[in-house]
Amino acid sequence: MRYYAFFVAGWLLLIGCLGIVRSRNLVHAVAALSVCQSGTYVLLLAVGFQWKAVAPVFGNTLPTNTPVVDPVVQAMTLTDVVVGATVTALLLAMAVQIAKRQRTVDPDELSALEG
Amino acid sequence: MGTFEAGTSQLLALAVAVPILGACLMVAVTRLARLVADSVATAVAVAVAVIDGWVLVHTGAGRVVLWHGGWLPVRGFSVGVSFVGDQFGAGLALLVAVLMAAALLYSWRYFEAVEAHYHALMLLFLAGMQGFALSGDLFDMFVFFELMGAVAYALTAFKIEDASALQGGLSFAIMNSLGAYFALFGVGLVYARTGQLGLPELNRALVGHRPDALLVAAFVLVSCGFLVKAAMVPFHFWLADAHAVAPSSVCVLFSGVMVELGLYGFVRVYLVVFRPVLPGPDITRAFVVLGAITAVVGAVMCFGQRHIKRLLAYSTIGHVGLFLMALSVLSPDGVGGAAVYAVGHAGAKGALFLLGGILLNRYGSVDELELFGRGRRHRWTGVAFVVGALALAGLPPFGTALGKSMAEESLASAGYGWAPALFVAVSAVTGAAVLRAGLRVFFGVGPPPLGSGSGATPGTEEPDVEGRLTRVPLTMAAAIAALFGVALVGGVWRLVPDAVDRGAQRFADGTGYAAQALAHVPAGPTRALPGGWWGVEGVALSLASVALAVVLALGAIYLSRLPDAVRAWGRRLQPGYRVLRRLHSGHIGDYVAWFMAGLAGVAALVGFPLR
Amino acid sequence: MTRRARFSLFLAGASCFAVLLVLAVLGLPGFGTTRHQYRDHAVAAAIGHGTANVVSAVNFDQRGIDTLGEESILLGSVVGAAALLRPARREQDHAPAGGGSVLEATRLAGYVVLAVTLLLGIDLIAHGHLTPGGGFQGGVVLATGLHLLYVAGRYPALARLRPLASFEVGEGLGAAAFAGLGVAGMAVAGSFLANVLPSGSFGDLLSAGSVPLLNVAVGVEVACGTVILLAKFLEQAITITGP
Amino acid sequence: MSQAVVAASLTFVLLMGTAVALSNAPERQAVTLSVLGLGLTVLFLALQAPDVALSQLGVGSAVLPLMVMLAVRKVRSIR
Repeated sequence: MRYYAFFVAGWLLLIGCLGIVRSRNLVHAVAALSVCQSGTYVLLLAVGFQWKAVAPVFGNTLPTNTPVVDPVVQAMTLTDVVVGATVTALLLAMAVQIAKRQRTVDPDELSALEG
Repeated sequence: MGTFEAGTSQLLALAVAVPILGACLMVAVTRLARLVADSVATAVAVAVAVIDGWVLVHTGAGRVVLWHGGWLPVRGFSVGVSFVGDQFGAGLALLVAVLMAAALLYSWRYFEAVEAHYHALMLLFLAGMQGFALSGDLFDMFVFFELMGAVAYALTAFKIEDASALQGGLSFAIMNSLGAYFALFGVGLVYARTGQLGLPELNRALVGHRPDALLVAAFVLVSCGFLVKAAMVPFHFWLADAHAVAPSSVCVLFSGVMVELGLYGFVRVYLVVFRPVLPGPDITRAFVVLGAITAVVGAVMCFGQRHIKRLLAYSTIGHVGLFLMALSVLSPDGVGGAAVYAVGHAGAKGALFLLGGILLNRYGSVDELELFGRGRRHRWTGVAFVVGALALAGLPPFGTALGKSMAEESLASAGYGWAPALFVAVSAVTGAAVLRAGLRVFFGVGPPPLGSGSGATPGTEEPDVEGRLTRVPLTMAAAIAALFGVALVGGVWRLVPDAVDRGAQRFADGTGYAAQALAHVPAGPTRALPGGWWGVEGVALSLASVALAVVLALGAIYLSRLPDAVRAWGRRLQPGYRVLRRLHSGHIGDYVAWFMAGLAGVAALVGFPLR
Repeated sequence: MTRRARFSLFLAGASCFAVLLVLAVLGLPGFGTTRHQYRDHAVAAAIGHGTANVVSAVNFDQRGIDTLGEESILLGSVVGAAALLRPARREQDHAPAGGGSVLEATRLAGYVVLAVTLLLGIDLIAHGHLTPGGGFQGGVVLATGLHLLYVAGRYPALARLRPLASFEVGEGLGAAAFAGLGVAGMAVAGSFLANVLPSGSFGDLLSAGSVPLLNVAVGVEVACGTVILLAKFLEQAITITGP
Repeated sequence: MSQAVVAASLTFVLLMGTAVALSNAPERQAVTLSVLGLGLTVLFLALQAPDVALSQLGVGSAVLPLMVMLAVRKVRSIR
């Protein structure tokens, strides 16, 4: 348990890359890229976690000296989630247009760029 | 800190906020008249240039530091984010703004733009590059890295009728996003160890720290993320695909500054954060080797192209390899040489891309073989193209030549005696490729080439403008002239290399960076470096590479008339070249596989000497 | 490269890199430990400014420049995706006729859920500085809620309720408001993105200075941007046909 | 208890991430991606990050899979 979360994060990062390498469909490659990115979410939140601490949201009842988990990594992850979502949208838009121009989204068959 | 200085520091925020507000205006006011969109966007770029220039002038006392939101550091720590404008950061930001103004001027009125979307994207691109150059926070650098990435992907694929533009955009987007995520992973590792994100705080946290696997991994992840943008071999594959297909005005920024920003980020983070931990000589060795490989691959691939924009893109890879070599010396003269070289290169390469764009918009093609002799009527465009090619090869008094000789000198004195020869060869080969294309297209020199023999990508591409251009508009000519000015400025105005030399000393001083950002400690004095101006040896080497470029270009044009012995020697090189070319497959899976291999390679180069 | 060569190259690189990663992870301070230096400062700073949701305090007050960058990425991606998904020269955009056949019950459920999600979205934005949520989360909920109309089988109704031009205006204005508040901080307190409004009393709706305003700005931008994105993808999937 | 929840959701995310990355059936992509999004949401809740969990719920298990679904649909209609 001491390192498990970090290993999961690293695994997601690498397995996402493998997904892109093996992919036969650009839409799938984009999804695999978002798996890579979820590795960064897991890493950041795992870094900021603390056992027996609560969420860093005091509301108006929680005493302000209660131990909370790290809010900074959560803010970073939030930014990361937004960035990931919007960039993925952009990538999907390109994949759709590629499908229209080349009638395929299989990287093995795309041939507009060589050499 | 006096009020005046505080006022100047706020300008750093405006360098980012003004273009963002401009972009919002472009989006919010739909159906903006074209003339208004053009003039507002150009005015914003000029305003940002003025801001950066003002900051640059006021870096005399060291660095202009801004803590956003007024979160000033207390006892060496702040919860806020800093922007630190030193001569290098502000200077690079200024170069970005000037190039952006030239690019917007070039696309003035003629460029086919969907409403004001193009302008909004360009201004956000400007904001992203400004933020990345000025930021003093690791996570904030990631955010601006992604900002310049996201809009750059959209700009690359902007011509949706063009299959290669879309595919190039997608490869670019996947590789750069992957780089960004790996960099963020590295940021997470550093944060876990130190609990800090600010570059100055990290510097202090890591002083006296022992190098271990965690820090090596973090350094490798962050560097490789940034080096993807800098197109280091083997992370470079996306560059040619993207630069060749993006609109010409966008290429000016891609080749001139975006790629260089990747290098800048890498060196900045090393110098401020990781230098206290990872010993300099090992890093120098690792990245001089990487830079040399990149330079050779870029030059060889460049020479084999017939698609003119693709050819220019590979020449960028070659030059960026040289920049990395010079930067890796980590001494002020190496860093300064790289900077002068990069400014000259940005101007020359930008002008060449725009001249290529004029060809594209006139003939609907950028194919060297197809356009053979067809540019004869446009004598001035042709002359400009040839001059640009020679500038790229290092013709004095262009800044490329001065920067190159400074870089060569620093590498030679750091014990890399072979480096000057490599510099001469790479700049000559890339210059020769451009020169060959220019002579063929604009002057019809040599026998008409036989098409399709080489198997390289032909230069068919959708034009940037609606309808064909019949003459060169004044705005386009002005943009090109401005870029030639940028190429010249480093070599003819002594103030520039001198200021760069002093800036390089500040840039290399990570401890001073932290002290000034966190505790207002004024920067130490800088001294004038010897050899920051034209010397006999430098001029001789520059002229040698220009002469070599001319010989190579003519040799390639008159290949059939060369003696058999030379041609046989050339044929022996063919198989090697063919293998290299086949590796540039346009396949995203290949690119990711190479990325992973490169990551392992860099990790080995950095990690093993520490054992 | 062949698939096999590509796979082997990847595997060789990845396994070497994985070794480094494992060594690196073993040097981490372990999962769930108590030492978080930045956290301690950030929590104190948030309480000082009367912001009960510390994540909002970090996002909008302490590290507001990150969020400005993030909102610019959103703006750029939406504008970029919209530009990339424009109908190409030879394509036609034709709206489908009629409302399609959907069960009355489904339609009713769609409308009910729509009302609930809209309320939820507004609530998330308004209390972003107090409870979990904020401009981004609320904005996404608002935009998705609007698209429940599609589930309810009313693409034409959705198209009517969704004049894209005004959403573009909203998106631009939302992003501009964020940057504008930053500049206002510069004008009033002499520092970009400074929190210039009174902090109020901890835990109240009107507290945390300008954080609620920034939340609203982000909420408007995100809602409008997400609507535009989804609209463009729906257009591609439904109404645009090739030559 | 919380240990078990964290461990279980981590394992679930690991498995679903692997499934998304390695599955070769584009039609099911939207569904598996959405399930991964839900898994991450639960994990973020377990890691005491409700703000992030809410975003992830909206983005990762609704908006993103919807866009993937629409993209897959468009691509298939072309081929």
